[in-house]
Amino acid sequence: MNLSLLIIIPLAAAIAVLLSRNGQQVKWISFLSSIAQLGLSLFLLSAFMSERANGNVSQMLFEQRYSWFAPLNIEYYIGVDGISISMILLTAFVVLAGVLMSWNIEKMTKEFYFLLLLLSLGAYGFFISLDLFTLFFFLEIAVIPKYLLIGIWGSGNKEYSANKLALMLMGGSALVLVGIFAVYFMSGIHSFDLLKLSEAHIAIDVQKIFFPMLFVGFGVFTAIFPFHTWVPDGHSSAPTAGSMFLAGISMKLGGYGCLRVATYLMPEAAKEYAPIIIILASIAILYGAFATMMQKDLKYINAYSSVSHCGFVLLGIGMLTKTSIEGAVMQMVSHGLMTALFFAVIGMIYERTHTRKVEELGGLLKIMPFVCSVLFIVGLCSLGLPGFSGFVAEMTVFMGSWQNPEMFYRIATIAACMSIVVTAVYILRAVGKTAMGPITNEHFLNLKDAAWNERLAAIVLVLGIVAIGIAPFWLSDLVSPGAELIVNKIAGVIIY
Amino acid sequence: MTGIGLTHILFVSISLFFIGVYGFLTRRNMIMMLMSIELILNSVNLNFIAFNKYLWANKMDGLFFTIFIIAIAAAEAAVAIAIIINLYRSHRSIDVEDASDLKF
Amino acid sequence: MINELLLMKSELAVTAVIFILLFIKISDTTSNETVLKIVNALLLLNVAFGFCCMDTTGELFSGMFKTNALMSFEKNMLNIGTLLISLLSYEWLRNHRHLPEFFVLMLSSLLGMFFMISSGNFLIFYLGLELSTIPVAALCNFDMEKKQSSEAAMKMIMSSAFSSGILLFGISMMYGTTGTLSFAELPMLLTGSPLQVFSFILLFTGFAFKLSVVPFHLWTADVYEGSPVAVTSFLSVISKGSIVFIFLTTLYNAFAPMGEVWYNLIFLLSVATMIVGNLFALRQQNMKRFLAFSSIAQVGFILIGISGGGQNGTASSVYFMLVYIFSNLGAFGAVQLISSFSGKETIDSYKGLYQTNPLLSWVLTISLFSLAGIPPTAGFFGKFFLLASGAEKGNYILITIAALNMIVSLYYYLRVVRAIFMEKNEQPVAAIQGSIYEKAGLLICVAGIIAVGLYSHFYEYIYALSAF
Amino acid sequence: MFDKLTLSLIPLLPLLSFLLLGLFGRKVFKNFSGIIGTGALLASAGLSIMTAYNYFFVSGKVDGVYQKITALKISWLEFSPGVSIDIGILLDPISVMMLVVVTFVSLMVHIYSLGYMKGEERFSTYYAFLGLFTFSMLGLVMSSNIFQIYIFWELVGVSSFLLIGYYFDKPSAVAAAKKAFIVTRFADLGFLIGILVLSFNAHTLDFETLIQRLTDPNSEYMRSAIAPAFLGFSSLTWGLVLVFIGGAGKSAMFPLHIWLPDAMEGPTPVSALIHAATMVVAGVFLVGRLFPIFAISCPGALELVAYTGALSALFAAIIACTQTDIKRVLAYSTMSQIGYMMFALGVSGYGNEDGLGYMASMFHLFTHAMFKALLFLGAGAVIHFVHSNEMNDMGGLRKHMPITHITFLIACLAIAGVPPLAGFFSKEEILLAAFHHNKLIYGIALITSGITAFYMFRLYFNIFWSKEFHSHGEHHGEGGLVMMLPLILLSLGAAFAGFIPFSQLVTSDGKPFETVLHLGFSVAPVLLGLAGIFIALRFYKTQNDLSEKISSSLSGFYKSAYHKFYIDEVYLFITHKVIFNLIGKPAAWFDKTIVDGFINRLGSSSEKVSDEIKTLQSGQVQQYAAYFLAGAIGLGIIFIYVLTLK
Repeated sequence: MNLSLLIIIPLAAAIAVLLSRNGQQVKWISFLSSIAQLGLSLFLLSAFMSERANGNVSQMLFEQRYSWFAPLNIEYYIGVDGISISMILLTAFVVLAGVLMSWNIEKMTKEFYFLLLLLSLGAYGFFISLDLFTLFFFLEIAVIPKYLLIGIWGSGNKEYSANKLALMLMGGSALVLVGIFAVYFMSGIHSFDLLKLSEAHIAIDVQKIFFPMLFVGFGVFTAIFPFHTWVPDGHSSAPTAGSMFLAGISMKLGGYGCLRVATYLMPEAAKEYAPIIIILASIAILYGAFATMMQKDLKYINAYSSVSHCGFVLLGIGMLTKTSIEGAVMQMVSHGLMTALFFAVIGMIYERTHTRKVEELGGLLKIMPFVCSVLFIVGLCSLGLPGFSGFVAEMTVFMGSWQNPEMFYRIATIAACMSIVVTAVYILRAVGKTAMGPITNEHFLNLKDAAWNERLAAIVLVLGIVAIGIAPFWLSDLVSPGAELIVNKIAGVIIY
Repeated sequence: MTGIGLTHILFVSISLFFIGVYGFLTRRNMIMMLMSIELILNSVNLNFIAFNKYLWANKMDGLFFTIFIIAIAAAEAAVAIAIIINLYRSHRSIDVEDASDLKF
Repeated sequence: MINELLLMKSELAVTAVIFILLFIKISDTTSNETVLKIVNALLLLNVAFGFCCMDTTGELFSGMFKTNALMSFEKNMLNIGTLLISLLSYEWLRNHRHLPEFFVLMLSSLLGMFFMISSGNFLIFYLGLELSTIPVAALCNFDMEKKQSSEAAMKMIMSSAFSSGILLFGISMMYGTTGTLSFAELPMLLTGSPLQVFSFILLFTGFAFKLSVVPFHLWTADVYEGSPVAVTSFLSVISKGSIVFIFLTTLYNAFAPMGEVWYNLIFLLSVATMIVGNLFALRQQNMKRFLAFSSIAQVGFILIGISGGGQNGTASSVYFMLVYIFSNLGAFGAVQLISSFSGKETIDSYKGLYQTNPLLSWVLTISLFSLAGIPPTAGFFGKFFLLASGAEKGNYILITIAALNMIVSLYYYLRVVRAIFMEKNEQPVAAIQGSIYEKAGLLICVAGIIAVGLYSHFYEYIYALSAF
Repeated sequence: MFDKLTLSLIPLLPLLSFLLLGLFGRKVFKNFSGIIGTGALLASAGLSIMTAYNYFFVSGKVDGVYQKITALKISWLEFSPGVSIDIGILLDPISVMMLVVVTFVSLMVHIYSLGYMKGEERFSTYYAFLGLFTFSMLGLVMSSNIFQIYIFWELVGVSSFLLIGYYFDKPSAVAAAKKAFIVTRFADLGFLIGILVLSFNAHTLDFETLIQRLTDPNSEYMRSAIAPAFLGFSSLTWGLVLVFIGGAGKSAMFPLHIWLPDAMEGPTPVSALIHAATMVVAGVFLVGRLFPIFAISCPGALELVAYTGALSALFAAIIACTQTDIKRVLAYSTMSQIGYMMFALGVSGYGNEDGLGYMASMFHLFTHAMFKALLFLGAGAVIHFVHSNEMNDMGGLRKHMPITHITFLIACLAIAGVPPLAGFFSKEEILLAAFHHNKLIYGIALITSGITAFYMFRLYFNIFWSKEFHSHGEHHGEGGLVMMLPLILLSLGAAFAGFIPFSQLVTSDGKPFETVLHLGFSVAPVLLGLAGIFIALRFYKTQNDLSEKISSSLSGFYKSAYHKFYIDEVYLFITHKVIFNLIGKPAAWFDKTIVDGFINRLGSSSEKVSDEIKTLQSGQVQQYAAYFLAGAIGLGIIFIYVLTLK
């Protein structure tokens, strides 16, 4: 299994897109490449599982290592464990759906798909990197396409949103950059190799300074409170596929980074700062949920709910138990699929009705049963209904969080649990008003249900959601060795 | 009195330097500013020669440097004056404050 | 004999080109197009020649002139930059009355830089510096009929004369306290007395002036804005590059004993430079002025790299200059093209550019992203290595400030990108048909921006050279 | 023994029907959807009855004790070693009994709906949802794992949501569906935290292990669980109370009952299935499932159960007397009867005769399912006939709908506790248990039973007697065989279910015991019931103003009962005024102004600074030189000063 294919395929497709002559070619190239990506990641999954079944217990599989910038010990070093594979799968699903959802883009089609592919390249690269430099490289690659996607194809106050997004994310990555340097120099081994660094000892005082930098830096990507404000604006202005990528993939870069880089490399500090992380996460969860309740625009609703849902990721990481970290990863996957689907549905509705205001919508179930059924599914997934991925992930986080017996952790967990009620309130309000009730506008009656590409996109994502929701054990088996490793590292830590 | 020492010369040269600087900062006529620069350069020349004579008499570095400075100052002045003439063509003035369109 | 000549091969080659141009000027019958053809061919030859016998190491004139592989490489970089400028200014030069003089002046300045880079003595250094500065001042005036051009030239010559006065004063003090002008002898004689520190600071301001380090940067924007684009790009890329190179040599070798002083000095000044440069760049409308301030901010980053010291410091700074040549010339090239075809230089007039000139827009965008340090462009790698070099000293405050400044700088680079891609315009710049020269120039820039970063051998090569 | 496949098929058949109808119903099956759904359910019901027979009479009893049999266990999601969600099938008396109840009532509803829902546009969707509900409910009762029960708990919630909101273009239906979901969700929060608490203390999620660990006073788990944890209560108490809150929400106990009356917006067969016979008793089932822990380890929590149940029973009965919408009357009646079941559990002890309340509760659950489903289906037939839910639009229907009339009467008598109908037996056991345990509750129960008889017959007389029925336009009979068959079958159940020897089958510890009917004890409740019926007869058999007189003499009380004691208004106040205005809006405002404002301010202030300092660049070359010089000298001073300080 050659992991580099995950980068090569989008890259080749992106170049092919640039060279192609018309929009039709562009779309099909992107479509085929995203199918290939999905196929490849599924193959990767099976290859990984069979390797593990054959007793290969090394931490990372399918490693590749080439020297790159030898003077600084920078390497192109990639490899995967269960956590990365789950993220890769997520990316592949969202990319395919995103490509399908953009089928009707008329304006600058070529550029649009080029940027989409570039974004997916960044995400894949990020998830497979085991070298901090490579990882950072891919992290930043994924920023600018978002800016352009929002700024060019967006709607509403798009320039402002695009700017805000790009700057805040860059701000995050600037902090990450400093953190990476600190790790590189302070670990005493002058290497960006993640695995080597995890064995090197970084002095606790150093960790105390740079852990927050790394964590907040990555946290910005995953909407850590109070650096979440790019989320609502960015999502609401982005084109459908942009929002899908943004929420489905991009926000996960942050969570993954918090886990794989910040927490893994600086366990002492992670333990030290855990209460703060938990407080921030709980705030994000509840406050995001309450803020969602007040939103009137479907995209804002989903954006704020993303803030709330991503809070679970941070909560899971902050709780530092194996189960909670497992839950955090599951939540990342789950939320990625779910929110991508949600944005896809909102896109479908908006494309037809030309409004996203909840008050202006109503009774669409009668007119577009497919779209609204998907809306129901995604709504139910979002409020954590069993059978869908959201439930599994949230419950794992809760179970993991509850394993910390102190009162503080308990209260935080209960606060987080409370969000399931608030979530129900706003989801039902939005979904109920949109799909059910009387039809609010007569011209809605002439609207058509989803087209083939939209159906396919939705089905792909629903399949993902349901696959986790019905059979979570494969995901948890996939993720848990990685989570265990991190937790073992933390468990070995003595607080001075 | 034991004759003129290094200190005296340095005093002169530094005075010259600051006179030059003062002139450069306050004169509005560009030619005057150029002349102020000459003053600065001359103070440097004085420095070099004085140091060479009093402190490092066995090396000729300072002297050579002075010669080069004089030569280059001439070249500089030539180009500067050419530029000022050109400026005069467009601005009809060689007042430095009139040439301040480019700002902020 | 041959060996000694070989040591000076870059200088000699440039001198040869200058003489050929002088002859052309005298004959004065050839058309501009032909001259440009000849010049570009010569410059290309010059670049090619530069890559022969690169690893010659040695000294001439009892240590006043010295060279090694790194210096040859640096000179080659400047050669490439000059070639690019010549290619990119084709349209502007084609109609210029004093075409040969332009090249004579530019190449003289280049010659001065070569001497400066290779200098082993304050005297040669001073000569090189002046030789590189004075012709540029004349070049600034090359848009003869424009008021701004002569103003820019005046500011350039006045400021640089003043600055070299201060610099010389510093040198004289340094001479007075140590008794030597040779870089090689200096380290042994430095005692760190206050007078020496002060004279060092005066000397430092000379470099700082040429590098446009805050607060010695004030001439930069005005001169950049008023000068023709070709000169601006020469100033901001080639001239700056040469100063960075000699700065590295002097600081690391001649002033090594004063490490602490210059480290702190650079720390202070780089912070000020980044912040002020960025803040000024935020609200610029004129592209040239905008790029001027952005290049000031870039200098702040270069200073960080320099502050690291050692092989890393040299390698990262030189590497960044290589990246910077391509990125900045890419940006200036696009600006040049637009300016010479439509006369528009403001950011507002770039609105809707993508609709009419998609390729040019991409070139400009990629160059700007490279300047901003966004992967996969080379700028990302360049900045990363600069900061890595700086971080080696463990001064994370500096690194953090730098990293945060990158956000501000991204903001204003994105302003241009936004204008190009997102904003609408009733009358966008008309479609531009550049000549083969300009296309080649831009292509080289883009190829450089992509390849220099991703292909790690460039860096590794420079790193190996930096061992000197 | 028990075949895994057979057992799994019981829930899976309805699921299959859901998937088939949900995916292809509209296009492929259309009107056959009903047949498919009903067929699946028929098979499922057959399998359940087989299983029940097998369990109760063939292989369930070992050594005279009904065993808990874990017939299936698949690890679904492992949290940490020992703590995992297993999807399994647990057979014990109550789950087997519930299997029968659920499949039987569901089958009745399926059949009934063939007639009732005929011609609906989303006919197949309706059956799909019924399938989903039945699947979830069956999964719930068969759960072997407390988290599994939570999963299906949520699933029945959502099926209920979907079915209440079936008429989705009616805003009231949508609102009711949302309300039902959100209120129960709120309660589920308690359940979830309860699960967390219990599982943390017991290190397991498996019911059997959980019960075993938390009832053994010597286990280390128990010791940690009963240590005071928070506000002076032990974590065990907290866990159980929280779980009970979940149960109370689903079972519409006071004060979480507000969703139930509104839920009547759904199609009437749905109300019969979900909101009368099956889902709403899930809370009772849950408490029953954890009963050993409640009874043995934490009697305090059981007290809470008892009082909540009793209060709800009385409270709902009073409200039921004042409502005019027949379905709402039935809804409050349901709530009241569930209250009965709850407090029956609450007053029960564990094991043998002490467990009388437990047995009675389950018994009542069983009989109640029969007669309440019957009542709803009957009411459905009536509504189908008159196209209205209001009592005032009805009257004198006995001649027009004879079968409905008879079956409805049987059900009313059953619920009123008139011997020898089913309700009599189960209610007697409950009262007996309460009498032995807590006189106050006994008193409440007694009064409630009288009121029950009154409002049921108020309903009955108002529908079938009172005034003459004036038909408007044509009417289409009672609804044909498909609608009448379930009525008849259920009325048989309502009439004769009381003769099932429940104490031989369903007991708290699995050991059968004998119950005897104390005739003397029965006199009071029966008389009270008859009195209720008589009063109703006086008031409502013919049109007269007696009832109005009474209500006006009790005006204040009547009015507040009519307005359901303003509980809804309180909730409305809390949600809208407090949560929306005091939390939601400030949160949104804070986000926009403070958090986002800060970020924006950062941007605008740097622009401002940039504008402020532009005068540095004055365009005067001499000023530049001055700055230059100042810079040089300044740096010189700084560095020399620093050096000399050293």
